[in-house]
Amino acid sequence: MPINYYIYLSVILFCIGVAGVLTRRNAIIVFMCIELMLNAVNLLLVSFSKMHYAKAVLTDPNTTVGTDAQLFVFFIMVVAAAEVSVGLAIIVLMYRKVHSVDINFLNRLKN
Amino acid sequence: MNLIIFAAIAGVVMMIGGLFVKEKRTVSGLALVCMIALLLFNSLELCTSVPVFHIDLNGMLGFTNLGLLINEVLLLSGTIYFILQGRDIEKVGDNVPDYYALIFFVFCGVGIATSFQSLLMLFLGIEIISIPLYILTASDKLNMKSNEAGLKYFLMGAFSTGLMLMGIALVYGATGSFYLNDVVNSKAIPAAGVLPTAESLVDTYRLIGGLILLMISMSFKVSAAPFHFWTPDVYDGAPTPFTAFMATIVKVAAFIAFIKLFEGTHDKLMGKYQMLIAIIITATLLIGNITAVFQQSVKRMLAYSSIAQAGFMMFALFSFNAMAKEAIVLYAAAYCFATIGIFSILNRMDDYSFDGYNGLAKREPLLALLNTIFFLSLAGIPLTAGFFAKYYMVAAALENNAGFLWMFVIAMLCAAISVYYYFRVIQAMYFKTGDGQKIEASPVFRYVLVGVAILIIILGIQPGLLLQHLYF
Amino acid sequence: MNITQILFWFLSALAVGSALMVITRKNPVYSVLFLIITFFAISGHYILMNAQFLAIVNIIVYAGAIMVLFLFVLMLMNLNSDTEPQKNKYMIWSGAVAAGVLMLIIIASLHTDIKEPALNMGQGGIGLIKHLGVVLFRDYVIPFEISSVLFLSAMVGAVVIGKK
Amino acid sequence: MTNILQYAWLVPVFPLIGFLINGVFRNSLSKQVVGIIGSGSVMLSFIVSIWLFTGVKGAEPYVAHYFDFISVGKVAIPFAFQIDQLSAIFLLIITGVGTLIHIYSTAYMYVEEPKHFARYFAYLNLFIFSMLLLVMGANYIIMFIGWEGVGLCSYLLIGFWFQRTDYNNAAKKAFIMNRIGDLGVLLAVFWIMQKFQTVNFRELFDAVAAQHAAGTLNVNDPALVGITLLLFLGATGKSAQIPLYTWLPDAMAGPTPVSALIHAATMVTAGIYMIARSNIMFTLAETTSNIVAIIGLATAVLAATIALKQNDIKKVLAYSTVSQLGFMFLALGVGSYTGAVFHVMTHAFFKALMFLGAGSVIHGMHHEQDMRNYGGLKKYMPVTHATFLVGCLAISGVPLFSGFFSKDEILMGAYAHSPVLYFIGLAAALMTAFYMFRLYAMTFRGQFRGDAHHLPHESPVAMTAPLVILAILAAVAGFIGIPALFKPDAHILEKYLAPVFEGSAKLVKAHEIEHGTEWGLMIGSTAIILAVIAFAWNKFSKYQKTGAEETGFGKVLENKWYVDEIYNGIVVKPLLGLAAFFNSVIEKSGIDKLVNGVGRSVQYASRQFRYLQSGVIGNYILIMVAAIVVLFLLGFGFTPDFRAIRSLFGK
Amino acid sequence: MILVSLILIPLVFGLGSFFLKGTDSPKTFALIASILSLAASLYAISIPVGSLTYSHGWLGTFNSNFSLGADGLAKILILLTAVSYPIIFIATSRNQYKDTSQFYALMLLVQAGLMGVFLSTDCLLFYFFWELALIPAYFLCSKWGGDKRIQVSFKFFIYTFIGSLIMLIGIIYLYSKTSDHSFAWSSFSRVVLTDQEQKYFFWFFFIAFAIKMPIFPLHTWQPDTYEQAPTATTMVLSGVMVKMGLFAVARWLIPVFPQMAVKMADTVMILSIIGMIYASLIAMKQDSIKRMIAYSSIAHIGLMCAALFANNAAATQGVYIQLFNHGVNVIGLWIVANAIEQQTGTTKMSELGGLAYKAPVLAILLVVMALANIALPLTNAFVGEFLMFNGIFAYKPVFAAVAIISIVLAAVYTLNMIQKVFLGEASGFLKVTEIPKNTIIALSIIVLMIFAMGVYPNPMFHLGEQVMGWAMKK
Repeated sequence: MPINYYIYLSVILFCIGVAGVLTRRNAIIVFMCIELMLNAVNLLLVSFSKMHYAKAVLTDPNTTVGTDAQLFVFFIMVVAAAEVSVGLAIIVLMYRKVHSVDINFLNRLKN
Repeated sequence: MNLIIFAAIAGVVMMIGGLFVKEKRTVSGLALVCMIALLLFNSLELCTSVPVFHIDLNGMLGFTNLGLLINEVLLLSGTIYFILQGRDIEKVGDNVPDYYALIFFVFCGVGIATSFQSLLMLFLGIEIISIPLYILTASDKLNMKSNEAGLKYFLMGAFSTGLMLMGIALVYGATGSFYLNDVVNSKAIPAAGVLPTAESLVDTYRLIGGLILLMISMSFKVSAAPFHFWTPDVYDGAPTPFTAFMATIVKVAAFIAFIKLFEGTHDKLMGKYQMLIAIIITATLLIGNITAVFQQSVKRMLAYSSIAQAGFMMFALFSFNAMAKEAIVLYAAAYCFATIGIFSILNRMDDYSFDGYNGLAKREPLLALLNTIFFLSLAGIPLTAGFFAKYYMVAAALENNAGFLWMFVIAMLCAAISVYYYFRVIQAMYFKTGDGQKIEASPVFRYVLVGVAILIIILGIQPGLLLQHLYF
Repeated sequence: MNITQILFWFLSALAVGSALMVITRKNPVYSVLFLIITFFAISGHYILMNAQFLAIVNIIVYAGAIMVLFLFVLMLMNLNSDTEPQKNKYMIWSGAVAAGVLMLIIIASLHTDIKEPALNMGQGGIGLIKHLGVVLFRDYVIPFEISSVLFLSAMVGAVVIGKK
Repeated sequence: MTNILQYAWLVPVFPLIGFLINGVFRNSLSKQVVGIIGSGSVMLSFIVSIWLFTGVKGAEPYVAHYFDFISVGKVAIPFAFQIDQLSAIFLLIITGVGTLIHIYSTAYMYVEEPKHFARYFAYLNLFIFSMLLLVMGANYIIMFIGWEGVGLCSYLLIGFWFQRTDYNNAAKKAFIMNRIGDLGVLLAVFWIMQKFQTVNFRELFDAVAAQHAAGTLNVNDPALVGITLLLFLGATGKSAQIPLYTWLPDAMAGPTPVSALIHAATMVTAGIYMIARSNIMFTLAETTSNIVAIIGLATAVLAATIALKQNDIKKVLAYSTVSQLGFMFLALGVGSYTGAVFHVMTHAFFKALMFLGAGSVIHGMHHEQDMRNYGGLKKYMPVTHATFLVGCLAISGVPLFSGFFSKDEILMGAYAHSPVLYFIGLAAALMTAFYMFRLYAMTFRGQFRGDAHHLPHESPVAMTAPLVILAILAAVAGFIGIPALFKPDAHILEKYLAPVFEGSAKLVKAHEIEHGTEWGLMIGSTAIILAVIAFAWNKFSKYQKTGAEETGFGKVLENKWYVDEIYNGIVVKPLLGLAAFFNSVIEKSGIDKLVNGVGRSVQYASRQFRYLQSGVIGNYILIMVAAIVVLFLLGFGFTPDFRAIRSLFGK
Repeated sequence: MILVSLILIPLVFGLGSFFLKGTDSPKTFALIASILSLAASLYAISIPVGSLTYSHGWLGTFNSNFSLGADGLAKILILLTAVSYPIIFIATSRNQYKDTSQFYALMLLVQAGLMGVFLSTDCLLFYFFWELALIPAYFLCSKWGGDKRIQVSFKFFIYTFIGSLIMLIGIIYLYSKTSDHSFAWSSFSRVVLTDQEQKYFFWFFFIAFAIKMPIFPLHTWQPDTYEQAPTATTMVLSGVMVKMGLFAVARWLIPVFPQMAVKMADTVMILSIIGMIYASLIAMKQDSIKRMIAYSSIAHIGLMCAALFANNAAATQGVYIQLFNHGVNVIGLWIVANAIEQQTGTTKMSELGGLAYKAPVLAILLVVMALANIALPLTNAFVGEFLMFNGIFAYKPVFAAVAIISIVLAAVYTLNMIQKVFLGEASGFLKVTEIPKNTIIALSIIVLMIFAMGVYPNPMFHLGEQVMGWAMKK
C-alpha cells in the first residue's frame, strides 16, 4: 500500500481524536480521545518504519532500518500506560470531590 | 549524566527514606543534602566534563557546556528553593518525602531535557518532567483548585504530548531517524544551492510539518502563547511552592530542550521560519503582559508574568547565535533567582492579593527591599541581572534581524507594561498604607534571600562571571 | 484488489468508523468499547505491516490493560449512561470544524503527487520480537532504564494521589 | 578723545549705587537719607552729564569698551558705551528732568511709610540707571538691556501701590505691551546680526552707509525695511504708538512723578531715541519711514481726539503725551530727526512740568483726579497755576514758548514731505490746544467745585521749585532751535546734532519750502491755535458739573474709541480662550487622555484578554488548534496546496 | 579618578545615609555630601578637558567600558548638579519627611545617577545611569509626594521607561553596527548607517530624550509629577534631570546622527516651538503655582531643544549656558513655591494674595526669579535665550518669530503669578511670616548667580566652548 494512505489514515484518526477532545466534556472520554491520538501516531510511526525499511531493503536485504520507530512506538505505549495511571488517579480524585467528571465544571480557575 | 543518575537515585532515596523518617524537617534536610550533592556532582562534571559513571550512551544523550551550565544554574536555584521553601513544601500535605522524590524525578527529566540528542530522549525527558508535575499540581488534595489545576494540566499536557508525538512521527517519516544530527543532515533539508528533487520535497514537507508540530508542543511546555492557557490556571491552582518550582526550574529546562531541538535545524530550515517564532513571541509578550495587568492575585499575576518572561526567552529561539546561548543562561539565572525569591516571600503570606502587600515595607523592611530587588530584576531594570538578561536577549536577536524591528519595539513596550504590574507590588509595599502581613522568616531564610539578592545584583553588574563558564 | 488491499480498506474503515463512534456515543461505556475496536483495527494494520510485536503489545497493553482500566473507572463512577449533561451545540460544531480544518491542513501539507514505493506489506523482520528485543536491550538500554524512572514517578504519583 | 568722556561710566553708576543703597537698606534708612541718596545720585549724574555734554565734540563718537558681554563664535557683543551728541542730549534730559522729579518726589511721596518710600526711590534710581544704559549703550544689546530695564521699572512703578488690583493690571498691561514691542526689537537685532554681522552702532551704520555707497544695499532693501519695521514695532510699544499705545493712559495708575518722569519725559521717548539712533537705516528704508510718519500722525490725531473728552486730569495728559509722541514719530518719518529730538526735549520740559503740576494739584486736592471736581484752583495754588499755564502755552504752540519752535519744525518738515501730513498734523495741534486749555480752564478757572471741607492748598517748596525750573525751561528752551526763517544758522541744536544725522542728511533730498509759504503757514496756524485757546478758555471757565452722560460721538471719545474693548475682544479674549481650550480640551481631554488612554486601553485589553482565559479546557484546546492551523498556513506559505514552498526551496 | 569620585561621593554617602537615624543627622550628612561633591566638581572643572577621562574595563565580552569623560558640556552640567544640590538641601532643610534618612539617601542616589549620565562616554554605561537616576526619583515621588503621588509618579516612571527601552533597542542596534563593536562615544559617532536606519534610530533615540525633556506632545507626565513630587525632588527633576534629555541630544543624538539631525531639524523644531507656545498658553491658565512653573519649564526646554537643532554655534552655546541658567532659575522658582507652600499650606494662586506685605524679602527674591524666568536682560536667562533665538533666527527666521511669542506669554503668566500671589489685598493667611533664614540663604545664592551670570556670562561660555573643540572633532 502506498505510504500516503497510511498517512491519511493516521491523520484522520488523529483528528478524530482532536475532535473528541474538543467536543466531549467527560474527562475520561477526553482522555480516551487523547489515547486515540497517540494510537494514530503509533500507526503512523509503524508505517513510516515500514516505508524506510522498504526503501532501504532495495539496497540491503538485511537492513534493520525502521527498527527504531517500532521501538519508539513501544516507548510511547510505556509512557501512555504510565500516563493513564496518573491521569485516571487524578480524575478519580476529582470525581471523589465533585462527583462529576465534566470538564466544563472545572472553572474555578479562570481569567 | 551525573544529574540524571543521581537525581533518579535521590528520588529513590527520598521514597525509601520516607518510610523511615517521619519528621518532616528531617525529610527536608535529607532532600537538601541530596540536592547539594547533586549540585556538587554536576559542578564536578561541569569542571572536568567527566561523569562519575561511564555509560555507553549510544548517542542518545550528549553533554555540552550549555546544558551543564544550565543544570548548574537550575540546581543552584533548586538548592535555594529547598532552603527557602522547604517549610512550605512540608505544609502542602502528608506525603512530603514523595513530593521530594517527585521533584528529584523532575530533576532527572531536567537532566535529560538539557542533554538529549535523540527525539526519543526528548520525549522521555519531557514526560518525566511532566508526569510528576501533574501530581505535584494536584497534590493539595483538600484544595479543589489544586485538583482542578492538576486535571487541567494533565489533560492539556497529554494533548500536547500527542501533538509532539505526531511531530516526531512526521520528522521521522522525513528523515528516517530520531537523532538530531541525522535530522539536521538528512536529505529532507535541501543543501544550499541544490535544487530539491520531487522526492526530497516530499520529505521536506513532512519535516516542516513535523517541526511545526514540535514547535507547538514545545511552545506549550514553555507556555508560549497561544498555547499558554494552562499556565495561569495551573500556576494559580497548584500549591504555591510547586508553582515556584514549575515556573522557574521546569520552565527553563523546557526552554533548553526547545533550544536544543531547533538548534541544528534553525540554520538550515527554521531560519526561514523566523516569522512563526516572531509571531509566537509577539503573541506571548502581548498576551502575557497585557493579561497580567488586571490580575488581582499576585500569584496569578506571576503566572502571567512567567508567560511574558517566556516571550523574552523565546528571543533565544529567534536568534540562535552564540550570544543567544549566553542570553538564555543569564536569563535562566536571573529569572529563576528572582522568581524563587518572590515566591518564597509570597509563600509566607496569607493574602496573595496585591493588597496583601500593603505596608509590608513598614513591617518587614528587609523583605520588602529584597522583594523590590527581585521585582526590579524581573522588570529588567539596570543593575539587576534581569537587565542584562533582557539586554542579551535583545542584542542577540537584533544582531542580524533588523527586519523584525517591529517585534523589538513591541517587546520593549511590553517590557514597559510589565513594569506596570511588577511595580504594583512595590507600590503596595512602600507607598500604600497598611499594617503588612506577618511573615514568618527565620534568620537563615533572610540570609539566603539576601544572598540571592546580592547574586542578582552581582550578575547585574558583571554578567561575565556566570557566562564565562559557557566557554571552558 | 488483493487480499492485503481488501484488508487494508476494511481495517481502515473499521478504525475510522469506530473512532467516530467513540466520540459520538453518549454512553461512555460504548465509547470505551468502540475504542477497543479501533485499537484492534490498528493492531490489524500492524499485523499487515508485519509488526507483530507491536500488534500484540497494542492489544495487550492498550486494549487489554489500559482500556480495561478506563472501563473499570467508568464503572466505578457509575457513568454508564447519559451522565454527560446537555451538550453545548457551539462547542460541538466549533470543535468539529476545527478538527476538520486541522485535518485538511495537515493532509494538504503532506500531500504530494509523487508516487512513492509502496510498503511491502507482510514482509521484513524488523517488527519481530526477536529483533526488537535485541535492539531494545542493546542500543536502547538508556531510554529503557530511564523509562523506569518514569514508572517510578507514576507509581509514586498514583500513591500520592490515591492515598487518603 | 578728551579725558572727560572716559568718566562716562560714572553717569549710570551713581543711580545704580543709589538703587543698591536704597534697596538694600530700605528698612533702616530714614526718609531724609533716602531722599538725599535718591536725588543726590541722580544729581551727580546730571553734573557728570553736563560735563560730558560739553566734552562731546566733532563727528567721531566716543566708544568706551568695558568688557565682552557675550562672545560666542561669530557673535561678539561688547559691554560698551557710546557717547555722542545724541546720547549727550538725552543724558541731559534724563538726568536733568530726573533730578527735578526726584526732588519733587521727596515731597510728593512723603506720606508713604519709610520702607515704601525707600522702595520708591530705589525703583526710580533703577529706572534712571536703565534709561542711561539705554541711551549710552554702544550697541543694540546694551540698548536693549536698558530698554527692558526701563520697561521693568515702569512696571514696578505703575504697580507701586501693589494692593490695588487695577493698578497691578495696569502695570502688567504696560509690561506686556512693551514686551510685544520688544519682540520686534529682538527680531530686528537678530536680523541685523544675520545681515551685517554686528550690532555695534558705529560699525553697523558705517557698514550700512558703505554698502549703500557700494550699491549692494539699495533704498528699500527688503531686509532693511524688515529690520526697520521690526525696530519700529519696538518703538510703538515703548513710545505708545498705534497699535500698542493703550498701556500708557492706564500707566497713570503710578505715582504722578513717575508719570512725569517715565511716561512723559524719558522712557516713552526711547523709541524716538532708537529711531534717531538708527536714522541711517530708516532713511534708507523709505517705506518704513512713510509708515512711521503715518502711524505717528494717526496716533497724534487719535490720541488728541480721545483727550478731548477725558475728565481725569492725568488721563488727559497721558493722551496728550501719546499725541505728542505721535508728532515726534511724524518728524522721524519725514526725516526731520532733529525736529524729533527737539520736540523730545521741549516735550520733556513742558510735559514733565504739567504732570508735576497735575501732581501738585492732585496733592493739593487730596488725591482727587477728576477735573469735574476742580475749578478755581488758581486762587489756592498760585505757583502751580502759573507754571501750569506756561506748560499749556508751550504745548499748544503759542509762539516764543518752546513748543512753538519744536512743533513748528515738525510741521514744516511734514509740509515739505506732503501738505496732507501738515494739515492733519495741524488739526491734531489744534485739538491739543483745545484740550489743554479745557484742562487748564476746568482746573484753575471758574468756581471751586470740590468738597468745601477739604480746601486745596499749595504744595511745599520741594514740589514747586522743580515746577518753576521746568516752567522756565519750557518757556525758553525753544530758543536753541530757532528756525532759519527767523534767523539763519541760529538752530543751535541742529548744528550740535549734525554729526549724528550726517549720514542721513546726505541721503535726504532737501525740500526747501519757500519762506513766503512758511510764514503764511506759521502765522495762519498760530492764529487758529490762539483762537482755539480762547474758545476753550472761555467755554470751560464756566464749566459746571451737570452729571449728564456723554452721548453719541462724545461717548465714543470718552470711551477712547473703545480700543481697549476691541483689543480685549480680538486679542485678549481669543488668546485666553485658546489657552483655556488648550488647557482643558487639548491637554486634559486630548493629549493626557490619549496618554492615559494608552494605559487604560491596556487595562481594557487586559480585562478582555482575561475572558480568553475562560477556565474551560475545550476552549483552550480550540484556540490551540486554531493556532496550529494558522501556523501551518503561515509555515507552508498560505497557498491552498502550499506551492509557495516550492519557490522557497526551489530558488 | 576625580570623575569617579564625582559619582562615588553621592553614591557612597547615599548608601550610607540609609543607616542613619533621626531627622537632623541625615540632613546634615546629605548637606556635607553635597558640599563635598560640589568641591570635587569645582576641582574637576578646573582641570583641562584633555586629562579628564577615566576608563576601566567592565563588560569585556562586548567591549563596554566603565569610561568617563568630561568636556565643557559635561562640566557645565556637573557644575549644575553639584551646585543645585547644596542649594536644594539648604532651601528645604525645614521640610519634614518621614523616614528622613531614606529620603536623603535616595536624593543622593539620584545625584550619583545624574553625574553618571553626564560623565559617561560609553553608551551602555550612559543607559545604566540614565535608568539609575530614574529609579530613586520614582521612589522619592511615590513615597513623599502629594495625594495623587502613586499614580502620577508611576505615569512618569512608565513614560520615561518606555522611552528609554526604545532607546535601548537603538543602542543595541547601533552597537552592532559600529565598526569595532564598542559602546564608546567615539565609535558611536563614527557609525555608518543607511538612510533608513538613520531615520528609524534617530527617532528611537529622540523619543527617549523627548520624553525626558519633555517635548510636546510627550510632556503630559511632567506637570502632574512636578506638582505631586516632594518639592526637593521636583527641584532636582526640573532643575537637573530634564537636562539629561537635552544633554543626551547634544551628546548622543546629534553627533551620532549628524545627517538626520539636519534633516529632521525642521520637524523637531516645529514640535518644540509648538510646545513652547502651547505650554506657555496653558501656563496662563494654571491656578497652581507648581503647575505653572512646570508648564513654563516645558516652554523653556522646548526652546533649548529647538536651538540645539538649529545647528549653529551661537545657538548651541546658548543652549549650553541656558542648561545651567535654567536649572538655577527653576530651582529658585521651586524654592519660592516651597516657601509659599510651607508658609500657607497651599500653592493655589486663587487662594493666595498680598504676600508681599508679609514676606517682602520673599517677594523681592521671587520677582528677581520671575524676571529671570522671562529672560529680562542682565539676568542669566537673557544671555542664553538671546543666543538661542539668535541661532534659531539664523536657521529659519519664521521659527524665531513664532517662538519668540512665548516670551510675551511668559511675561503674561509670570506677572500674573506675581500679582495673584504677592500683590493685591492680603488674604487670610495671617500666620504668614517672613520666610526662614535657610530659604533666604538659598535664594540669595541663586539671585547672586542670576545676576553674575547675567552680567558676566563669559566664564560659562569658556566652559562651554571646551565642548566645541571636543564634539566637533568629527
